[in-house]
Amino acid sequence: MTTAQAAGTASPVLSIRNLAVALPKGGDRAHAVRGLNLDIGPQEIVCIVGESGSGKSVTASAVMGLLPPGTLRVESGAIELEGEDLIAATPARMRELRGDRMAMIFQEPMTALNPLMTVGAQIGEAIRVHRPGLAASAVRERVLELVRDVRLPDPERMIGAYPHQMSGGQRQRVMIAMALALEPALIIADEPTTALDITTQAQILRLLRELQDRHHSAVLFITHDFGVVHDIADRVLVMRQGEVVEQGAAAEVLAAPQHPYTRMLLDAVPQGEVKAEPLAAAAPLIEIEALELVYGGRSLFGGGRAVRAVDGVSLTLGEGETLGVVGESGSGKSTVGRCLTGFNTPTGGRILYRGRDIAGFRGRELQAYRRGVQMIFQDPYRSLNPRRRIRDTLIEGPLQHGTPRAEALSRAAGLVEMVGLKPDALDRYPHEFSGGQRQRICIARALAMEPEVIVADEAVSALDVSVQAQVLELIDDLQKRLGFAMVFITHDLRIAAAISDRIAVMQRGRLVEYGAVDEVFLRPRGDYTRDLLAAIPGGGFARAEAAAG
Amino acid sequence: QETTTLKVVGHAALKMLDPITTTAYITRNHGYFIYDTLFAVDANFEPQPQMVKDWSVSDDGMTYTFTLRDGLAFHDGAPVTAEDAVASVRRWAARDLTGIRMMKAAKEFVTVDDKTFRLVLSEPFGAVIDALAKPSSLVPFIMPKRIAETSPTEQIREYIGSGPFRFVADEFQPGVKAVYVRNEAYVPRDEAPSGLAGGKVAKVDRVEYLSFPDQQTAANALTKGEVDILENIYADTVGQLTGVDGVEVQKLKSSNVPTMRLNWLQPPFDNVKVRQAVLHAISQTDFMDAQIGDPELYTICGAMFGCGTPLATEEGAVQTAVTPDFEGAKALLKDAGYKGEKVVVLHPTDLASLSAVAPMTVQALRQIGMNVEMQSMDWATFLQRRNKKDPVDQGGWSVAYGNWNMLDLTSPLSNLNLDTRGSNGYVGWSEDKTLATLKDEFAAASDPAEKKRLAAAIQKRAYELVFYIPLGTYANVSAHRAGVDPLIDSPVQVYWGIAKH
Amino acid sequence: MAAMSLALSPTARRVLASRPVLLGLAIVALMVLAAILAPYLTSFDPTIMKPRFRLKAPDATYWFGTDALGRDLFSRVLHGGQVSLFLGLVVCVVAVGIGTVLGLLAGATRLLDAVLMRIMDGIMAIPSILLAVAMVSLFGASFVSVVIAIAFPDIPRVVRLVRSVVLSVREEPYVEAALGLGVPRWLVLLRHVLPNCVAPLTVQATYIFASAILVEAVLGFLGVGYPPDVPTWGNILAEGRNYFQQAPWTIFFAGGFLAVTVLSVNILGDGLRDQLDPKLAGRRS
Amino acid sequence: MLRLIALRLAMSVPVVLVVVTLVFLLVRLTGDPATVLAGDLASPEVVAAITAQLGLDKPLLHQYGIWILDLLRGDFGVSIASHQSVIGEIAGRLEPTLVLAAASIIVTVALAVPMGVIAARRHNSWADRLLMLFSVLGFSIPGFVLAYIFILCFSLWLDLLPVQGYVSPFDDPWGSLRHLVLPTLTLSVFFMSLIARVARASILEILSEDFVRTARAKGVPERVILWKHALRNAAIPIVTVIGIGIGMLISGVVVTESVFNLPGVGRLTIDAILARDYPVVQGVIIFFSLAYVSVNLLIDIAYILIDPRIRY
Ligand SMILES: Nc1ncnc2c1ncn2[C@@H]1O[C@H](COP(=O)(O)OP(=O)(O)OP(=O)(O)O)[C@@H](O)[C@H]1O
Ligand SMILES: Nc1ncnc2c1ncn2[C@@H]1O[C@H](COP(=O)(O)OP(=O)(O)OP(=O)(O)O)[C@@H](O)[C@H]1O
Ligand SMILES: [Mg+2]
Ligand SMILES: [Mg+2]
Repeated sequence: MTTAQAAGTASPVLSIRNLAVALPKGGDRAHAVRGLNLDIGPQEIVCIVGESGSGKSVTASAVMGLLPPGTLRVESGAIELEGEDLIAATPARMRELRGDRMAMIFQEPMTALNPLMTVGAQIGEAIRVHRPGLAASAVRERVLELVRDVRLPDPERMIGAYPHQMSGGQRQRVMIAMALALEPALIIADEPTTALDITTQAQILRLLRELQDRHHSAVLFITHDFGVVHDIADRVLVMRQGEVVEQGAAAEVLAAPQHPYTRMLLDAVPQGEVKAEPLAAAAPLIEIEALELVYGGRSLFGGGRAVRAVDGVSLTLGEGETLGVVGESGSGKSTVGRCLTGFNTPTGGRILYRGRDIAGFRGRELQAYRRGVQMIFQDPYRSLNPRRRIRDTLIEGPLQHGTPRAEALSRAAGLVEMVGLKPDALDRYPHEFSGGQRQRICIARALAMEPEVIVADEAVSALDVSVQAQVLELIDDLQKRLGFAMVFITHDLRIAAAISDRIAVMQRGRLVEYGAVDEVFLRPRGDYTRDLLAAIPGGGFARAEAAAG
Repeated sequence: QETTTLKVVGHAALKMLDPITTTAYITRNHGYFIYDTLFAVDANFEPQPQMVKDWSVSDDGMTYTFTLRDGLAFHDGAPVTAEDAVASVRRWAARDLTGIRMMKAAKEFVTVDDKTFRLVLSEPFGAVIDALAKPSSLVPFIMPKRIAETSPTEQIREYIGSGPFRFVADEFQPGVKAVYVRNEAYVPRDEAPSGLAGGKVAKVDRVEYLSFPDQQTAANALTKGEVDILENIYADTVGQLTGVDGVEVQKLKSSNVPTMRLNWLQPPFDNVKVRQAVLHAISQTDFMDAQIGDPELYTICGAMFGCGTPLATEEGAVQTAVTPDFEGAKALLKDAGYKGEKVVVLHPTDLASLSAVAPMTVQALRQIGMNVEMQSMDWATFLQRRNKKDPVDQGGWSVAYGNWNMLDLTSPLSNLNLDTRGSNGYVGWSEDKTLATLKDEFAAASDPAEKKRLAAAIQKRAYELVFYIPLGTYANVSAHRAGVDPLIDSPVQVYWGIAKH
Repeated sequence: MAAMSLALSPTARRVLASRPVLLGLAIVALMVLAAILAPYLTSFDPTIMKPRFRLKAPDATYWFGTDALGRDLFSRVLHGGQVSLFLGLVVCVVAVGIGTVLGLLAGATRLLDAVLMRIMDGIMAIPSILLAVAMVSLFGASFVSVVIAIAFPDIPRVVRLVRSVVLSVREEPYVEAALGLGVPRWLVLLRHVLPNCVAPLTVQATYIFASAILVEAVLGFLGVGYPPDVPTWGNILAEGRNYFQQAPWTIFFAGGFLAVTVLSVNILGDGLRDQLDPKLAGRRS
Repeated sequence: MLRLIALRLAMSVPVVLVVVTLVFLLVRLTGDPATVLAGDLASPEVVAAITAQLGLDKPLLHQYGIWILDLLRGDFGVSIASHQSVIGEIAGRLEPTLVLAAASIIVTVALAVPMGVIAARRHNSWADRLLMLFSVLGFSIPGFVLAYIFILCFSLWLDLLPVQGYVSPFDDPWGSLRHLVLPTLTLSVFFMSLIARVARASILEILSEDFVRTARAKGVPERVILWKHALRNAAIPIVTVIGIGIGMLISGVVVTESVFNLPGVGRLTIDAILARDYPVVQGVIIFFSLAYVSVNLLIDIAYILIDPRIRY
């Protein structure tokens, strides 16, 4: 099967034929990637999408020649960069090509930069390595130019900054500048925006597109977000289990997916429809009044570094109601949740539970409150003790609150079933589950306490779209059956819209907009909310608005 | 002309410089560098005048008159006067047992003129000259009066004597190095050196008296010629250094006697029969083999006043048999009604010269069926523990040790092991009226034959009651580079008369 | 296979499959065996002195020769293993035990943390040998005092280690989750935090074990070690050092046993670290 | 930076106080130096007199109070044995210890870090195993045994170096060097194994970091990755272990000074402990704890220089 040449007559920058990468024994499957064919022409952006573990990153590493030695190896197939066979190339030749003719942008801007080198030095390094003859001043000039190119503010100062002094978005720009340094023919971007909040993500995508136009690079873009595909891809490749299940022009695939798997993925994308049922007037369960939390500043020597994480936030949560809290990273969403669950003690304002200030709770009352307010954590893997079986995790809470062991066990069994897992799950350890399954276990753990309120902090952010959809459905279903109230913290506005009765939008610790979900999303009053909505990849609420209108 | 420097490794670390406030042998050796004495014992342990030119004793033996030699001067240039001598002897006599006895017998101790002083006794005391010639801890060294007037419990701060070497205070590093230079003004006696007596001629310009924390290193340093003399080497090292090119091993006149003391205050050793059982269970040969090894270096000898000394006798000794009399010991134990009371043996661990005696004792006592516990500790703790009179379960002890230069045992008066004062006396707290009387008689006696007879009686009694058990006598050994004269034949290692070629 | 996987966690299985770990374990086991069986393997009492047979070179009767007191060195070295290995073990248990408790406390309570860590800093500020010498001087040389003297300076290091683990783990979501379930703090500490300390502590323990044996030897060298009549490798070395040029066997065998043991325990520790540290383990080729 | 130093010094006050108290208790409980001072053959009266004269018959708390007050006035007291001022005695013994420690640290770091780097680079190769075996071996032999072996080989057999002693580098640099070689080697071998192993482990860890992958993706040669990216990032644990090592070095110094007869502080302390010369013990340990505090301060400063993220 040959790929259609979207860019017409020009010979492809990258051409992969029948690539197979073997996994070591005992891996998920025999091959990380099998039978992969791909051509990217100049100036073309090709997206690879697919669920987690489908082989996207392995493909990219294979091209770069950066497969972990000894673990993964190219079993067969051919990779050609501008006509040059990369598989046969010597390590020295690969090193010459890397950074010069092909470059890679990594997913994690936080860890992909050397923390001890200034970003200027890191951008310049690629140039110095490949153009050893270039004068230092020329390198500096080029670095400055690149920094300007990726729109980093104050380039002169920026090149002397260390990674930790920059925001995630800025770091990702540095990565891009690094990749562009020598105007490579091919840029591979492996989920370059997954870790960023949506406004930043939108900026980065725009920038990438723009730069690619100017530098004529071919781009291989890996993502699992169809919104992103919609925004930038010329062509798209859908992978599953190491194999390509569908590829074609982006518009075509999005509009008329052929393969059932593609269809399933597309269906799972939250469409941004607001919750259907109208908001019933519920009795207030928890009232947050002028909540304020300042981190730091109290320590003996650490004066002057206080962070005002939450600043005068007032919210109400009615019985059985779902409150969505949205806002960009660092806006204080989690902190609000942590105050609610009692992990953090507010430095100002108060939280009323059924009209009574929780700050005054002691002993039994506190126990009862804690039991009634349960948290589902962002990272399902890390919120389960890896050394304990699921059963022990599920019965720990009830036992603590005096439930007899037999009853706790039977309840655990029921819950496991309720969240859609098999009973044998009880005997297994967390690492023996997939991410989605682990998230279900966390939900079960919270439910085991029969709480009145569940605080879900980014409960589905770590999951890929298909799993995300399942978990959201489950939560919705359980809430209907059990009637708990929920605070749902997320930065994904589409998800918030789908699940919430009310929405609170936060920015820099403050509450900037608060109201019923349809009001906030369909008729946003604040600029910030409007920005957020506009930044949603894939056109945001276009369809939703159409539906509502 | 080049200065000749003799590098001597002392047998211990020299830190305390006042030879009167401590009985440490290293401080005594330091004293012999810089101080002179009124009398000194010769190679045959006979007292000879040293700083004293003439002396006389009245016919009744109650008045001693001494005249100092001419030309004696302290290192600060001041001449040595009778006043200095009297003050120095007084300070010494406040600390030394023999001295205390002598001063108790004295009525008057005064200067007559610049060079002459007089001692008048109120009761007979036959050992005046022996006391003034006392060669070992504590030695009546002569210092300037102003220094000798320091309280006898307080250390002196200025180290000035009239001896053949001067102390270089600036170069003193406590525990590391002391430096002495030749005292050009010293006027030696005309006689040839013999023991600690005779002409003390400093033949090198400078002596560096060093301390090495590790004997093995000292031996290696001598082998490589980095030092000239090792004052004292352990028996272990003798084998290593014998036959090494450029090194000569020298068996010294000076010898040591390890001793065993039993605690008389606590069971089971408050019972004389049990003490006798221990005496029978001991074989000096075993102890010497274990501690010294080389039969060339040790002598089996039961003399409580030192083998080869004027008062030496074998009277009453049992432990000199080659094999111990375990049967006799067991019989004695049975006789004594020993009921398995615990015996605590104190074991000093950081003193190589005593390392084997405690394990050896334990082995012997277990042989005769005693219930023995060995407790190990460093030397400082050992010294403190040894002072405890409590029962063994409350931090007390049953068996302890000492290691004596033979010089300190030679007289029944200076031999601390024969202390008869019970719980007020020397550790072990032995008490016996008969022996005390015998000692008094000895102190009063001046006729050598009479002294010898009394000494034998004392030893016999002491063995009967088991005051202490000498565990054998071993020669001290030193080693030096081939180009250096051997140490002179003296019971204390001294460094006059040694030239470096 | 199923039974196997029930009995051993995957980590344990991986650890046991590693060659350095196996090698280290094997040698240590051999040493332990030799020490335990010492009474049956030797024909002489290790403490009986026969001064007349001192410093005999190794021969058919005295396999490792005799020392300066005429004691059989083969017997002493083997019996010495009993004491030295046991000492290492006890020091290890004491230091790790006390250190873990204190470390947990320090990591869990802010106030105690400040006080405890200052004290630990204080102890760390004193060179451990000096501390050990002072302690043996204080309590006299006995098994207990030597154990205390060697273990005591190790405690702060364990405390620091445990505390750092606690500090990093106590922010872990699963710890917070347990607290959120209303599980009391101390129970969370034991149930959820402590197990995280096991891997680093295992490595630290091998290190303490090895160094305890060495420190004991050094104390012997300084004359304040274990009671010298009791054979330990340290004592044999310390006593033999004055003869090592004339009678090398006095230190050769004890030194060899000690070195091989410490070596294998260290190899074991390094192996464990490589295996227990997921980042390093992932790099196995 | 100044703030850091001030902060550190403030924090060291309780540390020193803890040390001081601990040492006081330890030393005073071991009892009285009078018996040692008077000597083996002293009669009991003399011992009692000396005890009284040293003020050791007073209650412990009283003695503690006096001593703390003296300390606050900067008076460390006078050695019971030698009657020299404690400060003077420590000062007189400082040079050999400092010179030896400095030489050992330099030699160790200069050898151990490259060893660790090479072992990490050739992870699981023979070179790695050999280097690690060697470094563990250094850890397995008691220091004094190693020292004797060195002396036997290099001094007695090969006749290359002196057996013992200290020569000040200010008097005779060449002689000083010759005298330093063996003690330094003895100390370093032990210390080296510690650092090499930590260096290896932390570099291995760094090599699996994402930014190393980034550097590779830029085409940076492995050599540069190793020495520039990895080593610098591994420097914090390495520096930390060097700090710990310096603490342990002091312990090693005690033995080394004994075997090579160097008149240093370590030996002084052991002698003082054994003689119960408590003013010296106390003084010397306060000195050590101050040294410890300053080393830690230096290490903190090193952290700041190495890692721009660390701020105080
Ligand atoms: N170093 C490795 N060792 C063993 N297996 C690996 C390694 N790296 C990847 N794999 C396996 O290869 C397969 C493909 O992984 P890959 O990282 O390409 O997934 P992905 O599509 O990038 O997923 P994600 O969206 O989660 O990043 C997976 O089954 C994974 O477990
Ligand atoms: N323990 C802490 N100490 C100091 N500052 C903190 C702490 N936790 C959070 N902050 C700061 O408080 C602010 C709010 O953090 P919070 O975690 O509530 O944000 P968030 O909205 O949940 O962000 P995200 O979407 O990234 O999870 C941020 O500036 C953060 O840096
Ligand atoms: Mg990936
Ligand atoms: Mg958050």
